[in-house]
Amino acid sequence: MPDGALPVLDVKDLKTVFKTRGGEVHAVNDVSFSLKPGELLGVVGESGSGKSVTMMSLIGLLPSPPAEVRNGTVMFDGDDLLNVDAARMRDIRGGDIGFVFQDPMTSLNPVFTVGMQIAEPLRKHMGMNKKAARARAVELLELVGIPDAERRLDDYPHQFSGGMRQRVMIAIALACDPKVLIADEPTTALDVTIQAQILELMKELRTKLGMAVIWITHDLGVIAGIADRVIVMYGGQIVEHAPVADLFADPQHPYTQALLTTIPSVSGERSKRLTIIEGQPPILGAAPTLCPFRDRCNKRVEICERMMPQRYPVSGQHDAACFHADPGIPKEKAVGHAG
Amino acid sequence: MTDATQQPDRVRSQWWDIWDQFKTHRGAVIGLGFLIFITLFVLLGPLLWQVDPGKLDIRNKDMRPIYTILWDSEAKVSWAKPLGSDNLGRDILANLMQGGRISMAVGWTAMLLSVILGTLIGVLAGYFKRLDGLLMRFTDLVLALPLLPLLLVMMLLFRDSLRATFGPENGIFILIVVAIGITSWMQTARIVRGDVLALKEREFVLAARSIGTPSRRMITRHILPNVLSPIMVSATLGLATAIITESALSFLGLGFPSDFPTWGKILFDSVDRMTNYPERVIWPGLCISLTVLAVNYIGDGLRDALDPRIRGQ
Amino acid sequence: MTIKTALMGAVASLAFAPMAFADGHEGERGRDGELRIIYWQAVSILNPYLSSGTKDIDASALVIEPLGRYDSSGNPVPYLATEIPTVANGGVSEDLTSITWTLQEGLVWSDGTPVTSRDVQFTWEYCTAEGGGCAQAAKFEGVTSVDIVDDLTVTVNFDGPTPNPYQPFMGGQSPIIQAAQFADCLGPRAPECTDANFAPIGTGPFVVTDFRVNDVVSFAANENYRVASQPAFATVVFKGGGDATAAGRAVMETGEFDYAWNMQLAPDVIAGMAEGGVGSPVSAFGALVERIEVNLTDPSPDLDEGIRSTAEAPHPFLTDPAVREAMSIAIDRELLVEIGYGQAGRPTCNLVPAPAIYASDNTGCLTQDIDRANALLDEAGYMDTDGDGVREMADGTPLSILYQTSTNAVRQDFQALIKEWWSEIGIETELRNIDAGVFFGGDPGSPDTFQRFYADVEMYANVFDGTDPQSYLGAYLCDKAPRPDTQWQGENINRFCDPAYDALWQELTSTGDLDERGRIGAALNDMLTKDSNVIIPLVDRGRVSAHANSLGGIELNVWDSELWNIAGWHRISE
Amino acid sequence: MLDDTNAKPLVSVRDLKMHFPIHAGLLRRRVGEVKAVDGVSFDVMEGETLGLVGESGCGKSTCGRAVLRLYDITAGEISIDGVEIGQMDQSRLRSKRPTMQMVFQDPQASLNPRMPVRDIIQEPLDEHTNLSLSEKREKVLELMDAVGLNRKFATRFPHAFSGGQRQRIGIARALALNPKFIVCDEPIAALDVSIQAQVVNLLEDLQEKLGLTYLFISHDLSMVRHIATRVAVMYLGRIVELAPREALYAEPLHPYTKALLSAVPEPNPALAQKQRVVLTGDVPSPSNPPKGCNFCTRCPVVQDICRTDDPETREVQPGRFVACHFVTPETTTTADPTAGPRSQELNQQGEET
Amino acid sequence: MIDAMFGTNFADGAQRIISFQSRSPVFDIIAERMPQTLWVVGMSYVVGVLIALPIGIISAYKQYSIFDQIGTLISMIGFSVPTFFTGVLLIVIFSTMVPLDSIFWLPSIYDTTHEVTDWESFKFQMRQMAMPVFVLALFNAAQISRYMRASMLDNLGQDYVRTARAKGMTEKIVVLKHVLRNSMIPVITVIALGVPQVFGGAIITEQVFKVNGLGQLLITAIQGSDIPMVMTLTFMFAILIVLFNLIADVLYGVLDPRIRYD
Repeated sequence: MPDGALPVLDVKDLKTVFKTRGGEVHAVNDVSFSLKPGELLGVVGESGSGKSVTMMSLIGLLPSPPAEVRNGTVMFDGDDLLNVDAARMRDIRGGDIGFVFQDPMTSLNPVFTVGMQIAEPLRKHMGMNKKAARARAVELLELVGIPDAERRLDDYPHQFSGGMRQRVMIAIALACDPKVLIADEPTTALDVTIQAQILELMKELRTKLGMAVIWITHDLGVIAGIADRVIVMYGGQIVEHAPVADLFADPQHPYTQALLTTIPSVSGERSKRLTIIEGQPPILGAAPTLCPFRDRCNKRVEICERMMPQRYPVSGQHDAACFHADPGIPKEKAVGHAG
Repeated sequence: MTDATQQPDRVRSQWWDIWDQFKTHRGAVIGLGFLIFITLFVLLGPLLWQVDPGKLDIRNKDMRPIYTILWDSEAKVSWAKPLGSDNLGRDILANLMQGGRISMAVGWTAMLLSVILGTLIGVLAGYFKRLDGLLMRFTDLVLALPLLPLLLVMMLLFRDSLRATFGPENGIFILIVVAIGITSWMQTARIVRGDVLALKEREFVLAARSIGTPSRRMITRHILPNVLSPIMVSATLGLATAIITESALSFLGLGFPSDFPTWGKILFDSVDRMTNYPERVIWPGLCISLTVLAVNYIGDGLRDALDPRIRGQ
Repeated sequence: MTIKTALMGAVASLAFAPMAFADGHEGERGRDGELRIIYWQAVSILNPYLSSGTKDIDASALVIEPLGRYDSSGNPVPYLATEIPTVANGGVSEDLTSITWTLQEGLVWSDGTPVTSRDVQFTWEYCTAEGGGCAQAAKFEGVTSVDIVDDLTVTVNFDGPTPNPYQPFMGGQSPIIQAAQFADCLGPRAPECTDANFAPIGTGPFVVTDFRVNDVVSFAANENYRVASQPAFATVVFKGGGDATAAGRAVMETGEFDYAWNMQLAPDVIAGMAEGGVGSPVSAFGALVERIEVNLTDPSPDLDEGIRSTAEAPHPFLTDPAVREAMSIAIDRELLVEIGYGQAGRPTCNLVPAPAIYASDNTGCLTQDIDRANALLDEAGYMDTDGDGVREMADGTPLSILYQTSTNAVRQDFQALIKEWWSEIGIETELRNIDAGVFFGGDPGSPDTFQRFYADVEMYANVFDGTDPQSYLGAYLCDKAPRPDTQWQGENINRFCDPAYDALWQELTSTGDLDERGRIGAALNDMLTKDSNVIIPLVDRGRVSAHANSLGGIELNVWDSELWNIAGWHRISE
Repeated sequence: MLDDTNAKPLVSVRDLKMHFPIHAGLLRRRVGEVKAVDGVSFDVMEGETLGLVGESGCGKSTCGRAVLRLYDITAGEISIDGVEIGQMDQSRLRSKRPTMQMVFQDPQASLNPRMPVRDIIQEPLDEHTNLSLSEKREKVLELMDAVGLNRKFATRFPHAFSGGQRQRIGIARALALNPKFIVCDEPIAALDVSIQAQVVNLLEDLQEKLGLTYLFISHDLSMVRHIATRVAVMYLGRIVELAPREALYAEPLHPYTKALLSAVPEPNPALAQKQRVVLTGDVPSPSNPPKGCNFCTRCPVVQDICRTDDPETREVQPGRFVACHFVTPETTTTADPTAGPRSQELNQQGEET
Repeated sequence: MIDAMFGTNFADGAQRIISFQSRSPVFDIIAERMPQTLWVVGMSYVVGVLIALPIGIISAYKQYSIFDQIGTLISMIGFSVPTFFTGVLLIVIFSTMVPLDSIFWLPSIYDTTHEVTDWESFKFQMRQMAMPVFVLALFNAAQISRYMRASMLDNLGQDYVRTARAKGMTEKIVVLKHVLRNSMIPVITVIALGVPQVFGGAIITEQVFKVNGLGQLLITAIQGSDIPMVMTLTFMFAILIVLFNLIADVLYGVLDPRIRYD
């Protein structure tokens, strides 16, 4: 991973709020990260941790109202995506940034043929005519490993199996040679054997096409096998960020640590009893002022009740939002940092 | 956490949540307000305005509403007849109240009847596979029947026996209510059946079956409460339809006897004099339209409020 | 224009009635384009022998004509005949048992064939054929034969002295039909001749060009019509359906139609429409009486079918003359007129208010007298024993009645008023109104026809055709009562049965002297009204129709079809 | 069937078949059937947890429901606690319901949204006991304690709870009648990772305390490895392999089991070095299963015989049953290194109950 | 014409159902009435649908906006005001108050014999249809726009809409192509199921404007106890309902590729 390369996507202090009857819900709080060309960034978190909302905020796919992106910058290709006009945003969506969603069953329009749905972005972004788009669609289907692509182009989504549908989704996302592919839990709805197929496909495509990928998942196992770098999200915030090997070898945030121990494994030692994280995930509400994990944290200290931890660097690319992460800084001094 | 001394909270019924959501639908709240107002108007109005709606007062016929004086100082008005009187001197305000009572009574009872019938058939068809085909064909059959001949035949067949049993006014009331009720349940039945079929596949029904809950309690405890929202929505629509249908029956001369005012009839009777006495069509027309409008808005609000997807937001 | 001036116009036109044909308006046939007539009841057939509906009789009057008609004063005028036969001119035999008609020379049917006495004879055969269900059979009652004298002369023989021989072939109800066209339509086959029934060949001013059942009839001027300059209109559109209000509006407010029939609307409504300025109401008084008929039999639904409303079950209290009298004098007829008809009506106590010689000088009911009505009921022993405001019979049966009529705004207003008055004398009234189509439809299967009379009292209007009330009064004979075995047909809907009445009526049928007939007629009238109050007359109704102000030649005729002189109608420029 | 003589079967299923008819066309004619479960046999020993794993659509949930007779089964025998219930009619079955209960997959869908928690948990008591209302209420509160729910929440409605708490409600309901046998149908599939462990631990605690027997249905192989004593692997309506847990995970015998295990992503990068067996293609439709061995369309070691002959299920090692033409007792007689500790552990579990 | 029609029929000796009331073959009368019913009621249905669809689409897309509120209000008024009132009101305004020579004047009585032969007669046909069609269209539009709105709302929340947006499609394509196509599936069947009602006529409106169509035919037949006519009409109506149920089913299959009847 070339450290020096300019990031294709640079997110700073992103903040997304949902306006509801019960007041504002701060779903994403000051999230910052960057994505370098060709790398695969894994984003891990439980449901409600804000991982999907973050990605949707980037390219303006959240319905507004109720969602509102409050703050921050998203630099892509020289533009701040939060400030571009709607037409430019549409050019980027589907053109420069491809998207794969969780449920291939509902994410494809049931009444149009697969061929038409693949051709749509081609005709819009690449200006292809019908024939060219169709030819390219066949290529794409072959690329994602759908046999008999030419014939299957005229099939409707329901005629495909779940795994095949997800391949179609990937084909759509890849249609215009995007610089960035955002995959939002692309394998969650699939069976393990199919998931394995998709993961293999992704690896293959990355080496072939070389685009940057953001891979959102709740499954640490998937991340371990595919990602270069990992972001762990909890309660709308990034709690830890590390290269994949570092994360598994030396997790810094108590949440990451707990998460790793709580998952049983098919191989390795079988523990007699699972370690558990007590309590429930936080219910998002007003802007947080304290560490969202502190209620469930077994390493909670007095300062956690007073102020919000920053993302403290651990090593080169590894940082964690926990006061324990940087023992070098006295807690009193940390107070000074917050504000 | 497991402190035995802790006692459960008071049941905060989810109806409060529904009410909270309902409150956010402005149209529905205004609609509810109007419905309450109009209900009070027809129920309590006659207590305050004690004029016999059937009382003829020929000397004071064709009075204009009191507000006419504002632009026509020569208009025949009187505080004794605030909304004027008709061509036989009957007080229009009193008639509106009395007519409203009957229209609302017809609306509510016919709606209840059709909703009960529709729910019963829908639930039975949805829940018991054996009955499904039969009941749904029956529903299609009734849908295929032209309603008007059916109503006419019913009127002819049952009018006298009902009149003998329940008296003239109640007899015709029952007849009209039943006629409207049994010709408007089909939509409810179809919707309910669809929902019951979907509910049957829900895991909590399966869970109840794993407990061994018998069908009767399964329906009352698990099915019915969960098809309540489509039922309530079709109920609000049914109320509106019943009021309209009753006025259409009046138009076709199949409604209540001539001395039995309903909004629809007052409106119909006044259409002839619409140009000279516009108030006589405007007031009953407004009553019908606003009531139906209110009820429809309430239906809209209820649908949103009862939809957990929307409520969850 | 207010109703008052309209009526004055009508009165004025009455004065010029004899000049109808001498109207100065002349010109070539068809010069005035289209005439548009609206009847709020739609025409279902153009054969008056198969339908008794006024709409059907009136519409067929455009096509087929009788030998003679009554003019707007009730005098007979010849149509197809050369003159009205009388004893004086020798047309009627001295013993009053036959009448001889002579057809005009050179008359042709619209298909060009000549009209002969055979057609007249055939018409009689047609209506009296076995199984034909002729609706006008009463017209031919007592006719033993119709003999052809020569091609243009025909003699009608009666079974006895017939002082009023102007029944057959007179008036809109018994026009002459073409023998050739209806030859195969005798008896049971009559209804099958759809083409003939829908487009009869006639002698009238118009021929049918298009007939749409219960909707619209289109006519064109008859090229063979006997008056060269008539009709003034080339075509007629005869539209049906809807209600009186809409018809009135179409003529008087929007001007879409030229003539609308039977504006039975409240006077203020008509006046309001006339303000539209494009049309005016026109009215004339005849013998049309709005009345309440009292059912002398028990219509209670508790009784079995077959007994209910038949002579086998006398009415519990309406059989008591005192009750009926009380009901009659409790009514304020002046007020009814004011509310319902205005100047197009006048209060009456008679069933036969006209012509003058038959009219009884009966005015006793004209003043409302609630007190006397109450006194009558007290005397007769109907007291309010339970204090609910309703009197009871000795056995506790309340004086509670069902009051039925056809659906019509004016009638419903009447119902409301009368209900109120009756409640003042302790009689409780339930109102019911039935669609006119059903009420007057005469369907034996329907419980809602006026003949079936499944009510205690019912209100409607009726009139007799022509100027002689004999058969009209004959309706109240014992055996004319509708019963299950007559398929509920019959005119004596009260089920009135008085041997004295029957005897007196027989006397009328054999009396030729006009004054004597007048006396007997008035006596019969009084037996039904003043003496027994079986019939409670309310209002002598003028007939009201509406016509466009640009339509000339209208002469409203209450003694015959309203469209009797349509050949002379024409467009006037205002 | 097991080499372990201490345990006797509580539930015994023989040749269970559950076929659903397919209706199609304008006239809704029956055009075929989905063979969701097609001849499944297994025993569940008293006090043990039998894991039933497989991919979606393999019929594992249907199987679990059929065992509890939530469906009228097509064929087969089911005996629970010595009573044959396979063909028993639903009204007679009612009296057997208290012994067998179920925990459902979707804690949202399995709770009636219109009933407060108290009534949900109380429903089985209403149906099967004659307790007074106050006794029932008390019992409900006890159950809530047992599954770790705050008593205060008894009157709340399900939507006010998080997923994990809802699953606890479902478990409390299943426990209300002191059942012996509970079918857990993917009880953790809809839960967040951090909550899954809580529920699994709770289930284990309850088993220990109340001597429960579980049929644990899941697609999560790692969790099954944790909780189950023995594991049955299903593919397309059949059990392809049934074996004690350690043996199965250490050395899967059926080609499908091998592929399945290798497909599971390993969160520990240190262990994730092995070569993956990636299966090609998709699971065939259960309405039209392939001829011969069900797995023949995807099997990496498929041979001609697989496409014609249906392999029978054989006990290839003591307690290990495999349905594959190429796994025979001869091919697997090598001593299993984990066999020793396994049977020992089983014994321990047996004693614990 | 009548002669020819009836003459040949009788010459054939064919069995005919004869109306009690008018003594003429039932089917001929029905055939006579069909054109005006189809013109007026059918046209009002078409107009109603054409009004309803855009209202439904925009109302759903801009849920709770001013447009939505007004659309809802209008559709509810259309649904709740009796047609005998709106009809007469229109007549009073457009036939009575508007002067006869104005271009806004509209005839209050429908001419059933009018035949469209040229532009002028076509214009007249349009004028005389205007009021009844408007009254009925308002009523039809009210119901169908409600369905359309609900169906659009259902589909706007679907995942594939997000996919379409993620592909960079414009809102126009997202709504008018992706969402609309899916939303139309249930609405089309609702529309198809409503068609038999067209043949049933609109009794009240027909009566108000004297469009003597099938509805008026039915009611006069009932009032006249014309049993052959009532039975024929009822039977015809029942067959149409069955037929359109079938058509709706087939349409569903055609529109929704997930359902195929083979």
